[in-house]
Amino acid sequence: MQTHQAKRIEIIIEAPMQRRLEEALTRAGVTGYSILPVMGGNGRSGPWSREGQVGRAGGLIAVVCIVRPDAKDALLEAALAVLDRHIGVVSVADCEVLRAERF
Amino acid sequence: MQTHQAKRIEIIIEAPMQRRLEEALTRAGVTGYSILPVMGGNGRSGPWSREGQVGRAGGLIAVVCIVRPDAKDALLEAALAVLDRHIGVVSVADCEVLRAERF
Amino acid sequence: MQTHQAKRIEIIIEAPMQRRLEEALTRAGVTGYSILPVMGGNGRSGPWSREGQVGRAGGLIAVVCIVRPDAKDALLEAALAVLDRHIGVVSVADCEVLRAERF
Amino acid sequence: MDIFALAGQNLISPMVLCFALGLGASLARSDLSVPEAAAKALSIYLLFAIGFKGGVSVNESGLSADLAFALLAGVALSAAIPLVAFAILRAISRLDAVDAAAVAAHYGSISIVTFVAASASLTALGVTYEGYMVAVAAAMEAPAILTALWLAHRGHPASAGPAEAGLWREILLNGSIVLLIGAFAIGWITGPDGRAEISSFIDAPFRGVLCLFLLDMGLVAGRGLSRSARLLSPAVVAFGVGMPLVGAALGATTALALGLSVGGTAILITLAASASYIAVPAAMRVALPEANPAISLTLSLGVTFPFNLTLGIPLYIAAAQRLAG
Amino acid sequence: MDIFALAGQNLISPMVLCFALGLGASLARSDLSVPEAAAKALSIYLLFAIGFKGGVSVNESGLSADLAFALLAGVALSAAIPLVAFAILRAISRLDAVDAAAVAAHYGSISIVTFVAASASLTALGVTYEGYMVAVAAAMEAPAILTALWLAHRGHPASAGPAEAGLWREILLNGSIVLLIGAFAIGWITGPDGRAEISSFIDAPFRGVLCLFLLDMGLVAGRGLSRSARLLSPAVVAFGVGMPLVGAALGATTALALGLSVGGTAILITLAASASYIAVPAAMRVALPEANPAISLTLSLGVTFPFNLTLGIPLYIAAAQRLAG
Amino acid sequence: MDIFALAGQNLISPMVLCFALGLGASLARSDLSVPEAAAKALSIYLLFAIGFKGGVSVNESGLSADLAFALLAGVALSAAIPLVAFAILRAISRLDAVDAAAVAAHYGSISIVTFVAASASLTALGVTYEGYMVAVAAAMEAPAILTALWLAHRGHPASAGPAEAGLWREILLNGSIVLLIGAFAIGWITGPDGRAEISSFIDAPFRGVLCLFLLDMGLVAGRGLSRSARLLSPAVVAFGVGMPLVGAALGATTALALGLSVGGTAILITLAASASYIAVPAAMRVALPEANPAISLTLSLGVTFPFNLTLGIPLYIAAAQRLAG
Ligand SMILES: Nc1ncnc2c1ncn2[C@@H]1O[C@H](COP(=O)(O)O)[C@@H](O)[C@H]1O
Ligand SMILES: Nc1ncnc2c1ncn2[C@@H]1O[C@H](COP(=O)(O)O)[C@@H](O)[C@H]1O
Ligand SMILES: Nc1ncnc2c1ncn2[C@@H]1O[C@H](COP(=O)(O)O)[C@@H](O)[C@H]1O
Ligand code: NA
Ligand code: NA
Ligand code: NA
Repeated sequence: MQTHQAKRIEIIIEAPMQRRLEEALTRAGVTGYSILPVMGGNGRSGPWSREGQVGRAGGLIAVVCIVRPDAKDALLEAALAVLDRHIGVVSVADCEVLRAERF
Repeated sequence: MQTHQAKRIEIIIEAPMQRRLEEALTRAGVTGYSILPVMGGNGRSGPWSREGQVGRAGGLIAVVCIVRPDAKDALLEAALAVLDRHIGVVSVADCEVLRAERF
Repeated sequence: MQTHQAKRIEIIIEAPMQRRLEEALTRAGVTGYSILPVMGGNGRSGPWSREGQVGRAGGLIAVVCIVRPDAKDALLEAALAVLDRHIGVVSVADCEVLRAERF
Repeated sequence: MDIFALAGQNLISPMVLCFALGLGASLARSDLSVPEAAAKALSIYLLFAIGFKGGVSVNESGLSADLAFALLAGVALSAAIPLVAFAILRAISRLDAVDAAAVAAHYGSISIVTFVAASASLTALGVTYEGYMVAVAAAMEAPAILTALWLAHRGHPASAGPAEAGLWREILLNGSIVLLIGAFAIGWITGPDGRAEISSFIDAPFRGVLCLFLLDMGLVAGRGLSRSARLLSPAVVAFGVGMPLVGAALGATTALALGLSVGGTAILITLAASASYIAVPAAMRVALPEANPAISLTLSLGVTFPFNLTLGIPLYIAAAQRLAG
Repeated sequence: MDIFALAGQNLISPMVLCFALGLGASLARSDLSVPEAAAKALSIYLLFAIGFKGGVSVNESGLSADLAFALLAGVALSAAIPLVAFAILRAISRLDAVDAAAVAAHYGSISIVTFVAASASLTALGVTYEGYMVAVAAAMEAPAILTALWLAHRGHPASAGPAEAGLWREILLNGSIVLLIGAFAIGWITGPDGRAEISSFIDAPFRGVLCLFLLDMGLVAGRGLSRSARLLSPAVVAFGVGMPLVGAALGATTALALGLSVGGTAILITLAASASYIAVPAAMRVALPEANPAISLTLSLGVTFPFNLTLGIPLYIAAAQRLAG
Repeated sequence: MDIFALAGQNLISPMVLCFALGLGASLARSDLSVPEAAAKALSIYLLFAIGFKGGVSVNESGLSADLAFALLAGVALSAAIPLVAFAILRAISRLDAVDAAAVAAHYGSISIVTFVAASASLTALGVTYEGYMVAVAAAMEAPAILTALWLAHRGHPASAGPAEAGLWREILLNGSIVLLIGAFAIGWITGPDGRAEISSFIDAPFRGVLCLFLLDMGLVAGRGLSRSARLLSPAVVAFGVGMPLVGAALGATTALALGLSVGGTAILITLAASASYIAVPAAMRVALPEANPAISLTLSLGVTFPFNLTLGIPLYIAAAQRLAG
């Protein structure tokens, strides 16, 4: 099975910042990402949950981005500029991908 | 803490292909996987979101599979056969698991 | 881009055990985690799906925890104590994080 | 109306047909499905409406010692039925002590939708029942769990350790009990005025909402059956049909002793005959994880619930008319 | 009422305005949105209600050979329209065979919401239609897919391999067909009694629910347009407005041949003129993944649906009144 | 009716009791919960219904310059209240400038559910209000945010940089404003005919839906309180009860100046007294991330909202009857 080195970047960020992050990623030349819902969590600012919530504040989303290793830094810089003063967690892990022509 | 080497395989695939992927994984002898919802994303075919959608087309799911290293190739082949002409991203990362007897 | 070593721990556990896991993580000194919904899956106990379900039984959640490497063991022990006789999968992967002061 | 007419008419009611549609659709592997959030919303509506109406009717009829006796009797029934169920299962099936205890817990506890369906059938027949039966239903949810844990621990000491405090809070304050009792209290406090205020929400669409919920239950039951029917031996399936009748007999005896009305008798029989599929499964996952959840759930939702919905309820109403009429 | 009055009145009906609100909100990039689960719940409600009412009306009017003829005619229409649509698209646009086939499948199949909106307009005018048109609608969902796969395979052999068995089960048992036909059967079996039982659920709030659903459709259509309008060439957009009229003409001819009532004629014209945006897109993703889904969906939901909702339906009703009146 | 009777009756209304049930359930740590999608659907329903009804009533009464004056006055109120709130908070509490500004934004803006609850109380009393108050409510959502950002920037320059263009679009086109204004416009355009068409959807179940939504708000408020009550000093809690009264006084003065009816006066007082818990929190997360969201939200939803729901609204209605009666 032919695989290629890549990076899996996971950005957990406040839902109200979603549009800004998406715009920043696009500007940074990221070709693809997927957004997963987060239903709750805990951190220094205390526990939270989406149950019964109507507004977007008080919720996070998880943005997963698989990129070529050389695209990593541009992406992280873009993400960091959006996160800035905001709550959020960014992690980067090595991975391998199939069908590398899609990245 | 006793841990064992394993592979974490993440398959992001179109929702209408879910049944076919599940069947293929089962045929390939995969003993367990979990399916996470994806609420939106962006790629070469443009941005999308599940909001307000009624049909399954126009949505992706994320299938997470933790397997023993030696089961990796069979799984990837099965996944690739289903993905084939379809949209989707497959990534493989090293991980360690507790309770290896469960895999 | 300045990054730091960390561990990404993913605990897939039965939804009715959520509260107990959260309490155990907090007791173990974990400073942050996020909970993602899982919509279905398959394992030795057969396939399942959340569709149309009213009760919490018969559903899993995925708890993602990014921790400093030295916090890993305490977390895993806490998780294992809760998992014990229960269904669930724990995986640990290496990752790097930005903004390490937040962990 | 005689029992066959009642049963026949019941079989072609929109409620039963909606359940059948869901069941058929998922057995045929259609992708028809009700979103989880919508199913939960429907169940919140049904719990709220049935609880509220019960409270209003207690407000109207006034309260007496009857309520206290009925509550006690309900608790006793719920705690006792698992003993019978466990004994039967161990005698006729090969389930081990833990699985048998888990199944027994489901049958001692109750199914609110079965209650709601019986209530709808009674309303259609113009039969009323004691409003406090809603409170009795809530009181019957939990005791069976206690008995079952004791049974499992007896049979297999390692399996059910000392129940932690958190478990009891969780069981007693589970969402459906709290909503049912809370809505009952609100109905009781606000009375007919309150009902008039929200009647076009809780009365008018009630049966239609129930139909959609039964459609969803059919879908879930069918999915369970096609995945897990092979786990159910013939003896276990026989239990799924016979146990409701045993429960019904115990319920009928209790109702007679309490001197309930025809409607109240039918409801208590139905409660005793019904098997939980929401509260108990969650409690079992926490307290008795060794039990295979697919067995009890498939039995409760895939065998006993359809039996009660189609044949059981008309039978229980007919029996109540004989016994208390 | 003449057609201009009808169209004018339609344009300022709550239904159309709700769609316009959704469309405007998403084109202006408001974050207004209906949760996915709520949108699905609304669509389940609409399918159930429209299917059920159709069944009840068949129960009342009795069944004749007409149903069989109408079903056959619907199947034939659905299978034939993609041929016309494909030919037109290949002649006037630059879409390749695969994309053209995918678009053609959408136009041969039907949109249930367009049906529901036409039905609501007819009801408001006091015009009834044959209850079995619901079954005809269900029958028209799938045949177009078959034709389109054949077209794609002819034009581009590699693209659409031999359709696997699973695909057919999936298409024929897709949720909306099963629910529509199932609710139709339930309405048929339970008849006016069943309707009386759940009328305050399926009749009273029907139009309001439709309004909210149209709001959601407007939001989704607007999002599609702002993301993918650039994919639609002027020729393709012209197709999106012209093809409904072609379909309508074919539908009208068929309705005349069948001898349908004014209402039935209006419904069949509407079905033929409408384009799928739920069932067909999912089938195309599985069977024709090379087709760009954004083209067919944006065209169907962003161009043809609003056209039908605003101008088409009044036009089709007026035509039916002329032809069958 | 005198104010004590009004308040007493209000306390035992299904609405208030439902909120209390939710609050009690989550303080007792029950797992009762309303799914997020269902809560959003309920709120869409309420916004649509209240907006639509307001529009219909403007259609009936005709439009005058009053609307423009009321809109301007609403904008001014919303922009001015944060100044007062900020000054009070800085004087009596230890909140820093950023947190105080964030809290002030919530109190300058409005809570639609409080508006809806006041409207339901007025309807129950047979008091009508100017339909355009719905538009005034929408107009009052955003200005407070502007003032608060200016206050924060003054107090702590680094915190609130120059607001980007995107932020303003986001605030002005946020879902609840768009839906409220859109439904208002639809009601205005379609008038009593439109209302007749969908009345059994937007009128009949209105209060019941409101009850379920309040149940959910109670659950969310209780969860917030049990997690974050420790963040609220006694001074801050006092602000949560006192500030609505200050806002109410400002609202009452403005209403007198505008010459509103009794109902309109009660509504404007309520709007001024209410604190946002949906639109403003999201805007604050984007524009003022240094502010602790738990403080403003717990105060707004856990202290001020229950105060307004239980005691505030009857008080505001009584005051309106005195002032404008
Ligand atoms: N170490 C972590 N791993 C995963 N998620 C985290 C972590 N830290 C914080 N989060 C998420 O981010 C939210 C806010 O974190 P905090 O800023 O620490 O309050 C938490 O509620 C979690 O959902
Ligand atoms: N590199 C990526 N990382 C994560 N998700 C991706 C990536 N590329 C594509 N996707 C997901 O797959 C969908 C389709 O991708 P594409 O085929 O590039 O249009 C996108 O909308 C994303 O949800
Ligand atoms: N290897 C795995 N990778 C991901 N999820 C798993 C795995 N094994 C089990 N699961 C999840 O855990 C559930 C129960 O597993 P089991 O105990 O094997 O029946 C499955 O239905 C999956 O959702
Ligand atoms: Na029982
Ligand atoms: Na068509
Ligand atoms: Na205010």
